[in-house]
Amino acid sequence: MMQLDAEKQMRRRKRKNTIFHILFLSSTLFGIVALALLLIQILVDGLGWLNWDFLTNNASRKAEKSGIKAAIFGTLWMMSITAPLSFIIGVSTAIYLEEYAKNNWFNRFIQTNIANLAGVPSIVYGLLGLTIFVRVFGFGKSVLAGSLTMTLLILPIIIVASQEAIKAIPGSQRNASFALGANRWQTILRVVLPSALPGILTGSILSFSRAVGETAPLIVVGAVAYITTLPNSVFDKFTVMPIQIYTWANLPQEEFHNVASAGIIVLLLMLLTMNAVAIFLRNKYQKKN
Amino acid sequence: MSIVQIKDLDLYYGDFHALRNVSMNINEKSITAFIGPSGCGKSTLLRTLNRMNDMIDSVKISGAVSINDTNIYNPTVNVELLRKEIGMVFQQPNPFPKSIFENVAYGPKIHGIRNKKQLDEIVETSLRGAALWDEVKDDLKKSAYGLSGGQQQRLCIARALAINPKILLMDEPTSALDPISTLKIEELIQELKGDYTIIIVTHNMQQAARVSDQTAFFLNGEVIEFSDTSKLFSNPNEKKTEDYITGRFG
Amino acid sequence: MSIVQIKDLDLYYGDFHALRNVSMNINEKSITAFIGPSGCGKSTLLRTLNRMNDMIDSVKISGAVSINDTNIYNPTVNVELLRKEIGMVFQQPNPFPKSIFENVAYGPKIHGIRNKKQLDEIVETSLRGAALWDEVKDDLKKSAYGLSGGQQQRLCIARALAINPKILLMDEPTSALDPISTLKIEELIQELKGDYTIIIVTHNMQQAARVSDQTAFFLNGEVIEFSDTSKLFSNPNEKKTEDYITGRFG
Amino acid sequence: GTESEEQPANQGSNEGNELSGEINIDGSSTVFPVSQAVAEEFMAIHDDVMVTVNLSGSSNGFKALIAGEIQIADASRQIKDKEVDALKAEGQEAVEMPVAFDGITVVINPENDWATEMTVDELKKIWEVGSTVENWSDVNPEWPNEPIKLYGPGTASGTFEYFTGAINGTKNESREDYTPSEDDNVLVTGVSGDKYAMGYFGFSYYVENQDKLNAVSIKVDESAAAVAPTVETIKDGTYKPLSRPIYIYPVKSALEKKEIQEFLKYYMSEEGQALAEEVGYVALPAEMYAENLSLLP
Amino acid sequence: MARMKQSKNAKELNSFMQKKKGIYSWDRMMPIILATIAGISVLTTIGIVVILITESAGFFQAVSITEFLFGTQWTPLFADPKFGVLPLIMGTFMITLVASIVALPIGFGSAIYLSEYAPRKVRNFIKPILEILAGIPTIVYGFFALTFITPIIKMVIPQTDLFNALSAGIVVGIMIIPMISSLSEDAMNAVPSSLRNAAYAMGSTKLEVALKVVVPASFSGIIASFVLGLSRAIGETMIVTLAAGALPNMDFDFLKSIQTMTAYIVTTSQGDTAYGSVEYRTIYAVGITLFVITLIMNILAGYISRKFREEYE
Ligand SMILES: Nc1ncnc2c1ncn2[C@@H]1O[C@H](COP(=O)(O)OP(=O)(O)OP(=O)(O)O)[C@@H](O)[C@H]1O
Ligand SMILES: Nc1ncnc2c1ncn2[C@@H]1O[C@H](COP(=O)(O)OP(=O)(O)OP(=O)(O)O)[C@@H](O)[C@H]1O
Ligand SMILES: [Mg+2]
Ligand SMILES: [Mg+2]
Repeated sequence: MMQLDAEKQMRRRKRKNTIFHILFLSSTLFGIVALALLLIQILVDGLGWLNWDFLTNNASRKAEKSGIKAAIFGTLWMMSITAPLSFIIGVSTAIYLEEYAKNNWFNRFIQTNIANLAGVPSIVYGLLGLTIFVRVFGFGKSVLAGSLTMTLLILPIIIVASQEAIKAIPGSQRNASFALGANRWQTILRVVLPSALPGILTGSILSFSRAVGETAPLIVVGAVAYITTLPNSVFDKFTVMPIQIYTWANLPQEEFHNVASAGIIVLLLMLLTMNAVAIFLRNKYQKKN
Repeated sequence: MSIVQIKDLDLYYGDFHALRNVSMNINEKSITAFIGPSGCGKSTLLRTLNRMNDMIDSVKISGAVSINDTNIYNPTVNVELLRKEIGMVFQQPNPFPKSIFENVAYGPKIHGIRNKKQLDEIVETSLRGAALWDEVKDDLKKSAYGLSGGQQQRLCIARALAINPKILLMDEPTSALDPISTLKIEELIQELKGDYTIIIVTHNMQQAARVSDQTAFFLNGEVIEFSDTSKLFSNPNEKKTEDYITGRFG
Repeated sequence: MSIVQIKDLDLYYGDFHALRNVSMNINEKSITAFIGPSGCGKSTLLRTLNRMNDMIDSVKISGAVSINDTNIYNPTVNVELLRKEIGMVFQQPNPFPKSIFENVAYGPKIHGIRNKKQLDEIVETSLRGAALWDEVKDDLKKSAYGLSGGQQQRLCIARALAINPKILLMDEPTSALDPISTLKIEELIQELKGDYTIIIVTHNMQQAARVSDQTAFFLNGEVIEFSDTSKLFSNPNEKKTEDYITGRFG
Repeated sequence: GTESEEQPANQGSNEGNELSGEINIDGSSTVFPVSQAVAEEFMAIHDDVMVTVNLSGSSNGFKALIAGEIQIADASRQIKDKEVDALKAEGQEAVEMPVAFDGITVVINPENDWATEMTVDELKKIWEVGSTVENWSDVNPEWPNEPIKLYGPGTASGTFEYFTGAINGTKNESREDYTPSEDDNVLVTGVSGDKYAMGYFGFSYYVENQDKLNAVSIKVDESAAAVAPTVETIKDGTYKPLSRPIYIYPVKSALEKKEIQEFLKYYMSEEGQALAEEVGYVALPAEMYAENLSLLP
Repeated sequence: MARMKQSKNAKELNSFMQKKKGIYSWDRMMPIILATIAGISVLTTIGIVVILITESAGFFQAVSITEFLFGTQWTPLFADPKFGVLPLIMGTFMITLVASIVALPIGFGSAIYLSEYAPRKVRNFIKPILEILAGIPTIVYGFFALTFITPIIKMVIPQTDLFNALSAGIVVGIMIIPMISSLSEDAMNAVPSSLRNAAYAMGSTKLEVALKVVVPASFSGIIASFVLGLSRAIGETMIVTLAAGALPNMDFDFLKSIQTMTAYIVTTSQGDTAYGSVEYRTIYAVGITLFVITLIMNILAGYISRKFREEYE
């Protein structure tokens, strides 16, 4: 009797598990299918336009002469400042909040404030960057002003992700380190950070991807849509890939929409490379129990 | 000669009174065992000796703990150097997610030893001391998480030995070890006594009887009895102690 | 009458041969102890009995493990029901980050018991069984993480008892407990023997001798000797066994 | 831009009149294609001059002009008093130069065979504030009794401002329940996908999508002839009242600079006019360019 | 530096009474340095608030706060302007609602799949793929909504507008899935495996382990990922601008065109209105509203995650 009951109930639980397994798997597949659809659409439109000339030409009013060189270099220049800067500031802030900050109103305020910054629309960062970096600091409409604006924009995501990663490190690890006479900073540097790195990298990659793909705030802080020279220093003018893509997509001519797709392919390749580096790092540091 | 002096120590976790008016002097280069039922405060007292309780926000302490006549709760005390003088092994094995070598070398590195050869030496000595060397000597680069529970705990002991402390606090260091390793560790403890002061929390009364010179029996945060081990086990002053050691307790 | 039959069992972690050709029959409603040095495969074998090794990707198994003459590695076996029949207590206390009550009620709940009164009853019985009731009865809503190490382990035992298993696997269940609680658990184990089959891994040879009916001695993944406990400890067949139990080992 | 001021150093050697320097343009995205095309060809001739063009909108273009960050603002509308005042406050003045016509085109679905010609009054009846037109038949009883789907540019755009002014009589006065989008390509998609849809946007978007859309020929009044938007009708002014000029606004102080003068001359030259037509706009009558050039010192 | 020998033999004086060399050790400096760096985010907020307030001050001189907050019509750029922000808030709310309905369950579901069900190898392969989704420029998503999702919706419900909240909301949801699933998965992954083992040993199915043990233990991380995702949904601009139209209204009809606060800000700031006019200043007034709304949402989320958090150390 009991046995039968138990088996019936077990079958129900198993069925439920199977159903949810399928649901969870479908959720994952949903994202992948969406990605596939997007990619196919982009590849069909853009692949034909993707060639060496496209990579080495500058923008042009003629679709067949258009290229993305200035934008690639602009994005690289921008990310070479934004990525390290936001990483350093973001991880430092996360460490401060998780390892040093006492649970008082001020630190709770910082915490709420950071979560809130993550929700401020990007265009508002554009207005901020324009006022502070372009005008008050006098950096002009330069790589530097754009990079700093982007840094502020993606900072909250890096901070929140890093905090979660740091929180996940068991206290017994810290205790072991303290008991060996390590001070807090040594413990953070040698025990906490190495273990938290995979999580931190995930958050960073997500936010770098965002920085690479953002348009609106950069238009406001003055990345230009059309430029034919590459930056020589951080004080030079620049353009970035999404602005170039956005400009093409807005033109009336059909060919330019395909050129835009080609631009997106290049952008995605750049993201892919970035992700690959991060995944490599993540797997290297992810030593699971 | 006493090296640790505890005087009128009270400790609270928030409202919970975990240590009640504890006073005792611990002799240098001797082995002292803390025994008592689960939850009686043995680990808590042990942690006051290297100020690991600093980490817990809710802890409030009154009274004095002196090492060599210096109150370690004195604000000018350098806690890190204090902890270097006082090694600790925890109840639960807690290796770092690093290689075996890096686990043992962690302490010496923290304290400024960079020389590779010197580190190699320390790692080997410490692992031998913890009776682990033979099992891992070919695999020092392997992650510590690949070791079995017992091996992990021995690694933690090796790690504590590596900073060459003056006092060694051990919180049930052998509770996850097999008898062979336990025996080795016990022997090691005896050997170390020549240079170090050792305080060991244990549930194993035989172990306390075997290794320690003095034993303190705790109950509900109080020291019920603290005397020479032989005396405490053969002829306790207190009825409660007798009940406990004869298993007639509770 | 044997309830568990292990036949020609080999287990690999990747390339590492962790169990070598293990065969043994375990009697119903008896207590069997696994002893042996650290890393010899005791925990590994224990985990094959409720297929917890399924969780580890690198594990490869050959041979058969039968419970009541059914090979539990048969693909049609319902692993969840198998595990409900086989309770397990781990080497390291691993309570859920929930209240004490919720920890114990977890098992009954997932197995379909919703009735509040019935749950209350199970929780109380199980906590009493694990000698924890008196300490926590007023605090059942408190987080399990507020308990001391020993209390946590006893909670885990209570949690295992709550699903009312037929076989109980215990991986050094008392290594984090004080003697009083250990004694209680040992008594409990003796009591449970009337209804349950118990397999216990222990480092404490006295414990094995005290509680078990049969004892298996492991070395490097092999069963060196498996016989009645009294026989094994008084008159072992194998030289290695003798060396180990007399501490003349290694 | 002060940072690349040193660049002239490597010129000077052979020819004194070889140009160098930096010209920064920002403003309306409508004007952007023209300025970009002109910049591209101008730089092909004068490779020491760096021209950058941005498209942050007419307002932001003037804002940047006021802040002194650019020398030329692109605008799809005339400068406003507020902006003139703000420039004045900085001791500056902007010079208005119309550079091309954009013929705002009213478009319908190719399957729509009834409304290929419309009077301004009919358009007004549809688009005016408080319009009660729901179905095509509300405009003309002979037309189908099907709901009109209206598409148009967002209210922040210069096209909206001009269209409402020209058709409804008051700038920015329009019925509110049409479907606006800031992206003209999106409007194209809208109208081309719905038989009963109607919309309006810039001429170039019509030219590029003639296969998907038809343009409505406009009659100024009942008796006038219907005029379809073509390069000719826009240029000679017969396409009324929806062809509007687009502008560039160089700041007066910058006109002193040789490279800016040359750039503007090129902009107004026949090559420049051809470029404007190439990207979908219509060149102005020649005298208007001459007038622009007369403003140069 | 012959190991710590001297300190033991040489003097009985306790070595731990010696001060470290110089009080300016890293350990002392770092909290100060880090706190200073942490201050950057505070400065950012101050900067944003100051800019929004000073720029919108002119607006609130011309338009009363009551009209702004409670008006139900938003037509600031028409000849007869109305400045009621509610339609924009409604639009934002609708998009966020649809996006959450799409992204929260799917992101959460795929996080569970990746962390609890998928073999390690599959997880290591799929996770980065999902993360690429996060990097596709949003303009691509916008056209995807318009040319792929909208036609599908129209096929099912023919009276759907070309621009509609549903399509844009779905695609915003798709865009934030990777953020939610990836960050939630990290949080779940951090739950010690000993807890899973305990649950499995009691005969739990994978589902029970996932929902009753892993999820509660990683609750705060999951909530954090939800909040980040939703913030992104609220702040998203391009998709909404392209696919949801630009028609502020209070109809709460998902098949109709709407306008969100962000879309309004972007289109107006990049439009042709006169710089410095009241119309232009609306973007700051809307900006500050958006800021306050996200602030309230975050305070709520913080409260929820504190309340339900389970510690596992
Ligand atoms: N961080 C803490 N916060 C609150 N209470 C605590 C904390 N740590 C320990 N306690 C409580 O203090 C008491 C003493 O704990 P302690 O860990 O010192 O016991 P113990 O004697 O070491 O026990 P065991 O043998 O089980 O390890 C216990 O009742 C425990 O619940
Ligand atoms: N997941 C794993 N992957 C690889 N090797 C493992 C794994 N788990 C255990 N081992 C190895 O298998 C051997 C047997 O381990 P097991 O945990 O069964 O030992 P044990 O007898 O229980 O030891 P202890 O008394 O220390 O717990 C050890 O050498 C161990 O390093
Ligand atoms: Mg303890
Ligand atoms: Mg084991």
